[in-house]
Amino acid sequence: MKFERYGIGIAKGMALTLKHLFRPPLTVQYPDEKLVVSKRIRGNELVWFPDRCTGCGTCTKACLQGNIILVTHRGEPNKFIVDKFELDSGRCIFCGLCVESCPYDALAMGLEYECAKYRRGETILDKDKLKLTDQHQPSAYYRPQFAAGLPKQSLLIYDKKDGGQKLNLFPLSKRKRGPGA
Amino acid sequence: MTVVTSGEDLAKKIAEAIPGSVISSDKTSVMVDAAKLAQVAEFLKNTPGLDFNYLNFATAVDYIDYFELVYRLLSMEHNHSLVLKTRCYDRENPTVPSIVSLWRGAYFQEREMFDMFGIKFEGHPDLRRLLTWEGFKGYPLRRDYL
Amino acid sequence: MTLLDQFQKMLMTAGLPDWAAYLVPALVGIILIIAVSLTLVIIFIWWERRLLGRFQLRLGPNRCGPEGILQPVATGLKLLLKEDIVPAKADKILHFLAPIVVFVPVLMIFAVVPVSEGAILANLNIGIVYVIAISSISTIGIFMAAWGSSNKFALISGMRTVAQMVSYELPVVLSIVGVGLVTGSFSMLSIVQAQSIPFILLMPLGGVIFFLGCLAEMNRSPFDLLEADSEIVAGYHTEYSGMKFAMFFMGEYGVALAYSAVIATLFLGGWSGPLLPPVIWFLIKVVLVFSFTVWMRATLPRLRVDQLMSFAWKGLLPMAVINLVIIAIEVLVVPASMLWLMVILNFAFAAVLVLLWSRLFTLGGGRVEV
Amino acid sequence: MPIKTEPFYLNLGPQHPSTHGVFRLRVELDGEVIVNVEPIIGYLHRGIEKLAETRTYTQVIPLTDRLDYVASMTNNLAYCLSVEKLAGIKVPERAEYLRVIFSELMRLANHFLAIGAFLNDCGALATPLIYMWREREKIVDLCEMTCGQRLLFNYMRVGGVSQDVPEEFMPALKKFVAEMPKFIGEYEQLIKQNEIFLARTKGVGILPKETAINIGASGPVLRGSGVNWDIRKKDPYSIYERFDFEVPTGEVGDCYDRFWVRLREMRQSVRILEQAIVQIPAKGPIRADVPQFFRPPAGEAYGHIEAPKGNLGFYVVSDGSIAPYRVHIFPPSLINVTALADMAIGWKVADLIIVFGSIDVVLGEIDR
Repeated sequence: MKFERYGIGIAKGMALTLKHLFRPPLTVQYPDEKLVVSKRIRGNELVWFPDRCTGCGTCTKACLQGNIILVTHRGEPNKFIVDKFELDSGRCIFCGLCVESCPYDALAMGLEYECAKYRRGETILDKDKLKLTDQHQPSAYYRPQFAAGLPKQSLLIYDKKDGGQKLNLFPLSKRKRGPGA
Repeated sequence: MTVVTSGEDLAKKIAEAIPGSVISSDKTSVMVDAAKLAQVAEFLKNTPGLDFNYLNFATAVDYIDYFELVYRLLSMEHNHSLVLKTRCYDRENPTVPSIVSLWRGAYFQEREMFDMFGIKFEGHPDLRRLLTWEGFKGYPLRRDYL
Repeated sequence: MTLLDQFQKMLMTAGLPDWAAYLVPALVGIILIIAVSLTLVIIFIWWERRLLGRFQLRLGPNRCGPEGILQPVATGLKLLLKEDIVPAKADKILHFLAPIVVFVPVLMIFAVVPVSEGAILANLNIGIVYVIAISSISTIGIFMAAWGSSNKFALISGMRTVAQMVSYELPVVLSIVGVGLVTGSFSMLSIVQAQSIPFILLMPLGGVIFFLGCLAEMNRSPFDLLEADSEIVAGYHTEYSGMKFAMFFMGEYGVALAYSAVIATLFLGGWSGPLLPPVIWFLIKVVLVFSFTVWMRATLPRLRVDQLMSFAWKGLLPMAVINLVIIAIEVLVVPASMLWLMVILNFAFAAVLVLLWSRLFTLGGGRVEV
Repeated sequence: MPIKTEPFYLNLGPQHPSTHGVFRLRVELDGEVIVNVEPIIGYLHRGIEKLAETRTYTQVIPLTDRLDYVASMTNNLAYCLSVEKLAGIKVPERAEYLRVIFSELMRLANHFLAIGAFLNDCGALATPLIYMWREREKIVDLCEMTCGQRLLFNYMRVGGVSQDVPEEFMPALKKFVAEMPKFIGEYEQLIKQNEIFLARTKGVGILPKETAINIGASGPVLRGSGVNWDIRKKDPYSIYERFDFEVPTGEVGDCYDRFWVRLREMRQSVRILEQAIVQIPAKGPIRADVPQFFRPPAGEAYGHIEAPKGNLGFYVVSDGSIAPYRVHIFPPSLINVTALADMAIGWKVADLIIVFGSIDVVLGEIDR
């Protein structure tokens, strides 16, 4: 292999890295800055709507992990009452097949993604934990009716003016410190 | 578009060249005798006009009564393909001739079949377990393995 | 007359005995040099990580202290608290001694680096030769680490190191001889004083050869074969942890800093410069050289070991010899008042030589039949 | 009299910076020259083929995500194609276009990572990797927008795709496709002419054409050796025959050719995307009417696609029940690794790393 180009190729490459020195950084400082996730995010917790659930058990059949436990008893004629609806988010692979299979839209993926737990038992989500609350909101995965109010996903491809990821050129000393700031 | 060669036509050719090797054939595949697999494979690879120079994949299926070995051969020159099958009825000590000397692509795949089904390939240069570890008990992809 | 000499004289006139007048300035100087160079090393580690981060569209460390400048300190503390692991089959003595042998010579280099007029610890008349001699000791340390840790990756790294360091010593020394010819001295002070034009202009080829050689000596990309992390994990310090690793780390950056300072002194005119105080000029030049190496590290892939060797022996060495001969003739022929002629001539010769070599020279061997 | 020497065995992996996962290479060295290489695999074996036998046809799709996790949508596609072939399902027009769009995006994503990691193996300290990562993130963003996750998409379904793309997807894709050629040009500028890179890769790890065919190599490894074989052209699946694109091939079959084939393939992928954006019908069904627990007729089918790494095939056998009788996954990486010894013997340790990097393997696919 000869040095035929007298190092011009090297110079070109170095020019490119120099150009990148003045481009905005790609990374975000996670706990301080947070990107907006997709509206359809398959978040770490599912949302269950008890009033819509008929206890048909399609979700339990659709789950490839066999992860959803559903116990019902017969109440009024032609109606099941759900005694137990439980899933282990530690075993769940968040494929979304249960949400997709539900014929009554009674199950949705959650928006949350910071769901680290200290104990294994805490990963089990029972009826109460799966209910809709202010902190526990459904995402629009396979449920387009929830998409309306959700914020726009921050995309790297958009510029700042399009509401995309916020990028500043020289982010020296302009950062807030501390968690959640 | 890769032309799927008619198994029936090809079966005649194979039967002419190597008598007694073809067991049955249908539109897409040819079933050959396991003992004569290597000869058939060599015939398919080296005959002008067939030129199956590329082994697409090789695998086995456990039908409980027998193992079916499936080879999909391809000719890059003529862009046609063929599914070659053979059956192995012995469950305790299934043995099939190896085709590694013809298509080296079968090297890992035959090792995998040995690993998963326990099929022994005669003439394979280094027949050891591939994905599971040495000393693993049983053959996981057999239907009776739990 | 260096500042230390003046201090010594002052103490003598103040009536101290001779030994004290000699010892006190020496100790003060040594402590000052060690303190300043270690602080600079810490700042340089931060600077490299920060700059590399920016080259790679990242931010780099920005959490500890203002703009993350205390990050190396935090790293050091973490390493200090880590368990010191010695492999069972390691040669315990070599394994223990190696970091010291690597680290101490690095500090010794700073003794002859002039920071400004007279601000030098030891004005040796062979200053630059001393630098080369001292820095070679680190090679032994690296080989000790490689051999002593009884690791195959480390062993490969050690073999590579020795080959690399020994080969690149030659072009480095030869290009220094050129500097010595023009200056008429090997003393760092007089080299700086002789630079009415920076030597990088006066002898561009020599400067480039010296720079490339130094890159190899300080094991920076594209010559960072001895700790090529994608090939041999971490090279000679694979088996090191805790403070021993920290010493290797500091030693590595110390060498980088020292060589940046030497390059700045030899070829960029040292502390000399208009307006700003000399120390600031010196630091600016050192940071510039160091930043350039960081820039190279951010861009370039690594050479293979045989390519590295052939680059030294077939590329740099002959060019350095020819360059030396040319400079020697020029020193004889060109009058001292006409240095600009030498600049033009040397640029022309450099261009011709580089063109010639890019045609003649092949980089490394190919496949070996086994 | 020759000096008595003994071979030096080096164990690269399973934990090694450049083995791209848990891959182990047992290398026999003479000095730094490689005498023999033996790949040892299976550290990531999860038994996906066995697991698939106890899942329904739909439930296998999330499992296929875990094969080639760098470009997981192509795995979904290959599996869905073979099941569709088995059951004779016709896929709606818009879904076909979405499949093509996403598989080309995945090809780009894979090649970004492949080239980036390859350059990282060459020693370019993560810089090219991060530059490539920037573009890859955009693709992953697009996928997240569509199916909610960034790695294991689970997007394709038997008979179409799981859900339609959101309305903001198409503008973002157009923007991405518009600015992509500029970035590919930048990568070329960064590395293509770099003398050190050329010295490291040209002529290194040559895989001759005949050997490449004989071992059944596929993808950029085969095309780098100069064989013009791309399933998208030679055996078009989905709707690839509607697009106009070229199949780049190498000349010698060295590491540089494989790199260069990948880089040119990225340009072709952008071309396909440009055409797909224009041709895609604005509205329409995206999924054929396939029940969730369907029973294809007994039989067998083989569906294969040109995955980013090569020929990815699924051999599905049905016995007419709700679950597949057997799913065989034919991974391109496993077969391409067969060529490693041919390419690396006689070169140095450093070359072994870049030869391995130029094959571009993913261990999830090799071990299954």
